[in-house]
Amino acid sequence: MEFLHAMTIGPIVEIIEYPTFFMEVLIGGLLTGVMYSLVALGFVLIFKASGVFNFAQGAMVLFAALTFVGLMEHGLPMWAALIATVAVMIALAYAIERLVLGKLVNQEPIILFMATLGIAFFLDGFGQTIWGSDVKPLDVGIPSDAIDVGGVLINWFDITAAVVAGLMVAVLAIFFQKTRIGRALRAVADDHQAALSVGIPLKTIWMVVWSVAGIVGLVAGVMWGSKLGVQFTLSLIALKALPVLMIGGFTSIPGAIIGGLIVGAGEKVAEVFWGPAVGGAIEDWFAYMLAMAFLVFRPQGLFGDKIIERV
Amino acid sequence: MFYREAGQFKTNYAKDQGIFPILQDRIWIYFVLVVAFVIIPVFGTDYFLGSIMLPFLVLSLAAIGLNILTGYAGQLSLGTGGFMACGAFAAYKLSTGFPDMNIIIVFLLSGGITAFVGVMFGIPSLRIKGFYLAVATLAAQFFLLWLFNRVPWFTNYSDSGVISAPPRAIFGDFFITGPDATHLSKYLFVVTFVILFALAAKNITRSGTGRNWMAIRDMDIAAEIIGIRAMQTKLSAFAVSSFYCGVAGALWAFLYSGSVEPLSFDVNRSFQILFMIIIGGLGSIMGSFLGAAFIMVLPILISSLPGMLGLSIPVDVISHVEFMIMGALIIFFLIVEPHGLARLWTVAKEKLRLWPFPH
Amino acid sequence: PVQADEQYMPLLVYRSGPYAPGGIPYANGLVDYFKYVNAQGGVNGVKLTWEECDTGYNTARGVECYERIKIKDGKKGAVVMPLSTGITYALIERAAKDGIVIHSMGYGRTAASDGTVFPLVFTAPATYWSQATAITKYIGSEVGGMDKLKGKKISLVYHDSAYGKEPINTFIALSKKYGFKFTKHPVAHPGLEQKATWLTIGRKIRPDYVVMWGWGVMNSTAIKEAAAVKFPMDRFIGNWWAASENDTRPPGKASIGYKAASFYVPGNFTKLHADILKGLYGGDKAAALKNNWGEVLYNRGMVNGAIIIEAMKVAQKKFGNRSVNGTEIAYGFENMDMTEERFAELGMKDFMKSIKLSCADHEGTSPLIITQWDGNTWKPVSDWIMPDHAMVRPMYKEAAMKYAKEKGITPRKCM
Amino acid sequence: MSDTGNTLLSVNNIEVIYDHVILVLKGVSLEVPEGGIVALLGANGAGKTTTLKAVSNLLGAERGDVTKGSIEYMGDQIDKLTPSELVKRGVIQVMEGRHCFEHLTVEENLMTGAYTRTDGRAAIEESLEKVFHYFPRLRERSTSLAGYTSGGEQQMVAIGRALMANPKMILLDEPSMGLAPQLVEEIFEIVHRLNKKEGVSILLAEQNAMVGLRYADYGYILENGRVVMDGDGESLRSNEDVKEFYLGLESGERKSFRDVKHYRRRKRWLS
Amino acid sequence: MARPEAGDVILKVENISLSFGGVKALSDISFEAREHQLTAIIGPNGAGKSSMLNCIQGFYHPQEGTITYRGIVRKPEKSHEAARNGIARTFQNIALFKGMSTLDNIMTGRNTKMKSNVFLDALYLGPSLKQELEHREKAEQIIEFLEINSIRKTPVGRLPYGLQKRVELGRALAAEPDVLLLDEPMAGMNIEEKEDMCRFVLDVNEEFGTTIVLIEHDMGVVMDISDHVVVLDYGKKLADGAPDEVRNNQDVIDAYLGVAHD
Ligand SMILES: Nc1ncnc2c1ncn2[C@@H]1O[C@H](COP(=O)(O)OP(=O)(O)OP(=O)(O)O)[C@@H](O)[C@H]1O
Ligand SMILES: Nc1ncnc2c1ncn2[C@@H]1O[C@H](COP(=O)(O)OP(=O)(O)OP(=O)(O)O)[C@@H](O)[C@H]1O
Ligand SMILES: [Mg+2]
Ligand SMILES: [Mg+2]
Repeated sequence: MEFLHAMTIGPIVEIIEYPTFFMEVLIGGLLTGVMYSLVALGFVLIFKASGVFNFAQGAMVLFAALTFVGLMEHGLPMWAALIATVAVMIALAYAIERLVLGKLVNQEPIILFMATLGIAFFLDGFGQTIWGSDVKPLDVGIPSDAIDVGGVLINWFDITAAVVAGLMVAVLAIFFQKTRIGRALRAVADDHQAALSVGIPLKTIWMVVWSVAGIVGLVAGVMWGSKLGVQFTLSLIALKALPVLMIGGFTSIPGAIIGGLIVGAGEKVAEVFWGPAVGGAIEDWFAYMLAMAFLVFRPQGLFGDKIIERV
Repeated sequence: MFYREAGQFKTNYAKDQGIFPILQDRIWIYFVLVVAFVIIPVFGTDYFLGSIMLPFLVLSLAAIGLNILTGYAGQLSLGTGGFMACGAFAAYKLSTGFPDMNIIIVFLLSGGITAFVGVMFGIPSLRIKGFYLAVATLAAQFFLLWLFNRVPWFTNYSDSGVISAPPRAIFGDFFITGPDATHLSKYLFVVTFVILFALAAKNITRSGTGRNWMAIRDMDIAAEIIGIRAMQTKLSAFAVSSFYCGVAGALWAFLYSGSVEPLSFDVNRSFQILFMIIIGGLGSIMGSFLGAAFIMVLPILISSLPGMLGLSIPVDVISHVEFMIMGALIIFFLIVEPHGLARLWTVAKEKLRLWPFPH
Repeated sequence: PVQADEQYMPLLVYRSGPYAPGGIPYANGLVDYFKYVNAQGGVNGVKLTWEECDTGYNTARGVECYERIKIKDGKKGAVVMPLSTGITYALIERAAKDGIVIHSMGYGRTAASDGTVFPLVFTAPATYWSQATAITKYIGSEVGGMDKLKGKKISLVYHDSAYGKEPINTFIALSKKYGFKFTKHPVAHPGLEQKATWLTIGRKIRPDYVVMWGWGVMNSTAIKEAAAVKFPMDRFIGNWWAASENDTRPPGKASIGYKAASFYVPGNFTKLHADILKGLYGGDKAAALKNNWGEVLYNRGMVNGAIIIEAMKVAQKKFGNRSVNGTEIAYGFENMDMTEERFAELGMKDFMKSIKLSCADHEGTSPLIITQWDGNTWKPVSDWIMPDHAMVRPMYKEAAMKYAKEKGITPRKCM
Repeated sequence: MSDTGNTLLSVNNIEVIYDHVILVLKGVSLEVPEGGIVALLGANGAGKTTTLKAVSNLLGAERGDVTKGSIEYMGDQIDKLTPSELVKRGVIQVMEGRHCFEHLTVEENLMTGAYTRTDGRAAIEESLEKVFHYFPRLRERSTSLAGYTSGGEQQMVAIGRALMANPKMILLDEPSMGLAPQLVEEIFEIVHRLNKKEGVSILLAEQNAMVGLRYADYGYILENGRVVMDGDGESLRSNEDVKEFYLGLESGERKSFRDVKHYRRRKRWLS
Repeated sequence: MARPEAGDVILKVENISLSFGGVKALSDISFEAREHQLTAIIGPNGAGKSSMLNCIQGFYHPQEGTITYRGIVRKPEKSHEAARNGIARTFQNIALFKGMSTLDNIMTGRNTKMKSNVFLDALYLGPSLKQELEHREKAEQIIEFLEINSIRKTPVGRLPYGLQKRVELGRALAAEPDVLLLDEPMAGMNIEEKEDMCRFVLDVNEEFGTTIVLIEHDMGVVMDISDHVVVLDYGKKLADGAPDEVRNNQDVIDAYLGVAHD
């Protein structure tokens, strides 16, 4: 009985009774969701442009952030480190194309997925070999104090993240929908061989996409890194991005943001108001369950490309 | 030249339907059996039996389970860890709740319980496909682990949520769990168990059930149109697969680790098993073993190699290099043969068949 | 020519993976101490040799590591430090069978402090349960007496694993005893996201004190999030695994004032530190710092080494100045009496209080201290606090008996 | 060779192996003159597609490899070029089995064909108009996802897409497959017109020998990875074997499919 | 062997309309197919032929109209029901199970006749083995019939197109259907192969009396082997009748055949 109450009426009453607290949780959740979106974006980019589910995205986030702080620790000024890191990510994209993807053209998605796993392994080892496994604090000057808006605490840091993510989504969405390269990218995702046959240079395309994904990874890495310090664990935030992808759809850039908002708000509200009744720490599976519920109604996510079923 | 089926005629379908219709394959299998039951037990050290063979076999079993679901029925899943945990905890509850129950029955029942749970989580697969499904099965992974972590009943209210296997013998004094069980007895039990189950899996996959799975995998719409019931088929794949994973989880907890916390079956385990079947070969029982060897044994080999060679390389360097080599090897093998080690093996056989001619 | 006697130490460490930032300084401290001992001529002439194996803080890998390195070149290790609660749980049975001692210093299975059921496991100088009582005592002293705890609110934020769950039952018992309100908040591995947790704690429950049983990235994230909800740092107390520079540096100035428990005084002020610096690094502080010299977790490795070597020396007194095996070093542990003077002799004056163990008591009665981060270093801010052993000992007994029953072990008799 | 002069494409004795073990082409040579239409005929699995892919360098994507021989286009070795570079040089392949980009609309599909072009938006628009003019059905369906269009519509998209590249040479793989008879005629008319008016050379792999040979200047017959016969369109059409096996004619008359016999004469060139 | 006499109407399509969003794939189509007869559906590309087949088979559910099969009105049901009721089909874009061998593909065609029990299958003994052998026998007959013995164990993905089409036919035949729906079975084949295919189709029809509904663009084939032709044009029915009637219908010539040729 008590349990039922805690699951049903209790949380509702609480929400109504303390609306500011609810708002705080909601806003906090939405802003956290945006942070997830930053990571999810990298996945979407690569999936949309090559049909590859890039398991290495987390590793790329980590690697980019590590390189960035590592260079700063070696005395480079921030802007120089940033440029150098971008260069490194482009070089990485080049290497990945040359050594891995270029040799696996036209393979099934799961094989490419596995190959990106190989990349992830390699990057994890490589990054740590070069930069070590210590925690590296990162401060790029984003203010982290909280401001009080009508009794609701909002963090400057989160707001910055939201703005950054919003900008990136806008730019990338336009790039994909409106430009020639964007169209070519989507073509590649559908059919590697046909794309080759009409003269789309797969190599260049993949280079571009992986570079962009690397740079998006760098942004995500810098944001998360300034939040948590740069360390190995950073690669695990990829797991938080997956339900976002599911809800938004693997192929939709705006979907990554909206999915992030839904996941963030959903999991935080659930954790805060429903979690205590069942012992807490429900946010992880809650995000996935929520995503699954969405998928049952829309198997391609909210904004994902239609799954074409024809005979 | 060495590998020719020419001249081996089958006079009836029953013979042609045999598991290993070709003589060379049969010889190879006898060889494997001799190695498994004679050579390894006689010459294997405790370390080799207990720390290489045991986990290798148990994970192979889990890989077979996942291969049934993903490789044969085409349902990509990342819930393996959760299902293994389910098996482990079910076995723990059963064996502590009914101390007199034979441990083999316990394992089979915990597999059955996991099969049920698997079917529950398989239901969304009727709508959700591909990578979406893979990510959706993570819901099972996280939920199950959370459940075992959160509900103290599953761990008999232990302080830290760790379960540990009670000592059990399969008959008389032949202990396979607990402090009195030797590595050898554990090994013999597991190897028998795994071989029997691999055989069963092979049988299922080459019969009607297996064909239905593969049909759904290769083209689900067409499969339905030719009369295969998608729901039944997918759910049966989830059931059988989870059964295998559940049993593997129970074996892992009881025979290999001896004591586990839910974290032993976290999402990394799920990924690990998935990697095994991809690198080993989707839709191949033998590939499950090869993949398990590759993903589980190889890193150990890489990391103990410097020690064996007497080189003193700092462990962190070894770990990092281990990661890098694993990554590179995965990519290398995929480029050489995207369809896994099992296919590499078949291609090699095909070459042998043509030998000494190149084509 | 007789081959020189050597004492082999299998070392389960982790220098890679998500928890590497914590594992590295510990391992460095431990190994530095061994090197230092060897430089001093070994343990009564017995040189130490060791082999590291990287567990990655992963239980399965840890077990494999243990099996791989427990014996090397025919020499079996006498003692192993699993350095993870999960691995400790998994090794207790194996090591007992192999006759190898487990020294889980400040982690592991608390109930194993009962020497009658776990003859080969040692938890000295203190367990999580003891630590929980000591932290509660500290809070009591902060609020003006244990009786003032009544009606107060204490929340526990914990790593959702065997490790993090260990102190829960103790806290529940404590809350009953002192009448404070206790809430617990699990954080799932690895703990990158804790906003919900901290909104609940900081904005809803608003406890008087928060205690944290965290590890790895979870700690710094918690500090950052606590600051974001403006929870006062000086009422936020970590356990000794949430007490290092790794946890306080990434959040920057947000972590100033954060407190944590310890069983030794932080800092690099001891003679031993100086000797290591001189002996191993040629007195170059810069070089040594790169190896985490003097950091909190480095010191933990160092002191762990010291305790083991002390146990070995005690054993040598009885069995002769040679390498010892598991049961012999177990004898050494059980008859250990590391007084403050003894620590001073070892170059660790004012570093730690005494450790004295017995056949039945494998934990000892060492007091703890609360430390605080001032933005640059950790500083002690309390007196030595004796855990409430009277309260936890019966709990050990009960848990150990339950284990013995499950496993069919007959507890041995201790004189 | 027929009327036109220079050799545009020449394939010299190539061998192709799939997966390192399956030998498919066992020494195929052929030539396409500038401004000519050359047909490649042959049964299923003879290696027509493989030959075309070898030329357009798409084999890599199928784990196939040209292990012997050489391929020259306008006098240059082109074995090492990427498909994209080839398209830039004016060689484009229409793949067998449609291969549309399912998630792109029909119009977007067509636009991808213009990827390598650098002659400006207006010129591309013009080509698009031209394609819509050839295939009015595509204009009607221009905004729907290609994945939902019918088989024949997809085939039109595939051909139209290649036209968008403004090619000098098209490798056409079974253009008639799945198309209605009227449309087959139309397509071949279009091909013919491209060839005559715009001087596009065509290498055509076709099962429908009847139409194929009608439009081709020259033909090769491929069996089991070898060229077994070649000649100009007319001479092939009058060859007895070709008549029987590829045109379905028996003593000048088309046999009825209802009366097909249950035994078969061996092909003369195989014996 | 003589062709079986035309029987009763086995399939009756009445006023079917089907649209996808804005696209009207079929509007108000009616026709009948008689038992043991060979009905051909022809029409330009995108006319809705495949959609028609999909409706009959139950993969698409028409918005309006009814389809009566053996006197029973088909309800919108799961697509696997049709196969169990004796309707089998092949697909325009080959839909074989690429990872499986020819034999296995044909064996899956028999799934409606088999009972699968995981536990028995795991043992591969007793009833399971017996059933397996029985059906293997049937499958071998089909393999024999279609003359694909040599590729029995080859994974179908590696087969050339024409053989794949043949295997697909084999899979449909394995279900021993009463009605066989063939969607462009001869596309992409040369004359020789078309001849073979025609022979198989006719033999099936003759030997088992199977009713056949066939979509084909090769007019030679259609006119030669079908008893009855239905012509669709952009969703509408243009003509319906015996081959010769249709061939000379001016509308059909304009919309579809173009210049009369054969
Ligand atoms: N990727 C591949 N891997 C292995 N074998 C292949 C591959 N592609 C084609 N083959 C084989 O090569 C041979 C020639 O195939 P190809 O597709 O070139 O024939 P085709 O003449 O175009 O036939 P069709 O008329 O069916 O299109 C066939 O036997 C086929 O099975
Ligand atoms: N699932 C669907 N969604 C949207 N449109 C569809 C769908 N299926 C068919 N169509 C449309 O319906 C029309 C008829 O398609 P259908 O496949 O039946 O044509 P068809 O007569 O078989 O043509 P073809 O001879 O080219 O195969 C086409 O314009 C096609 O784009
Ligand atoms: Mg072809
Ligand atoms: Mg069609």
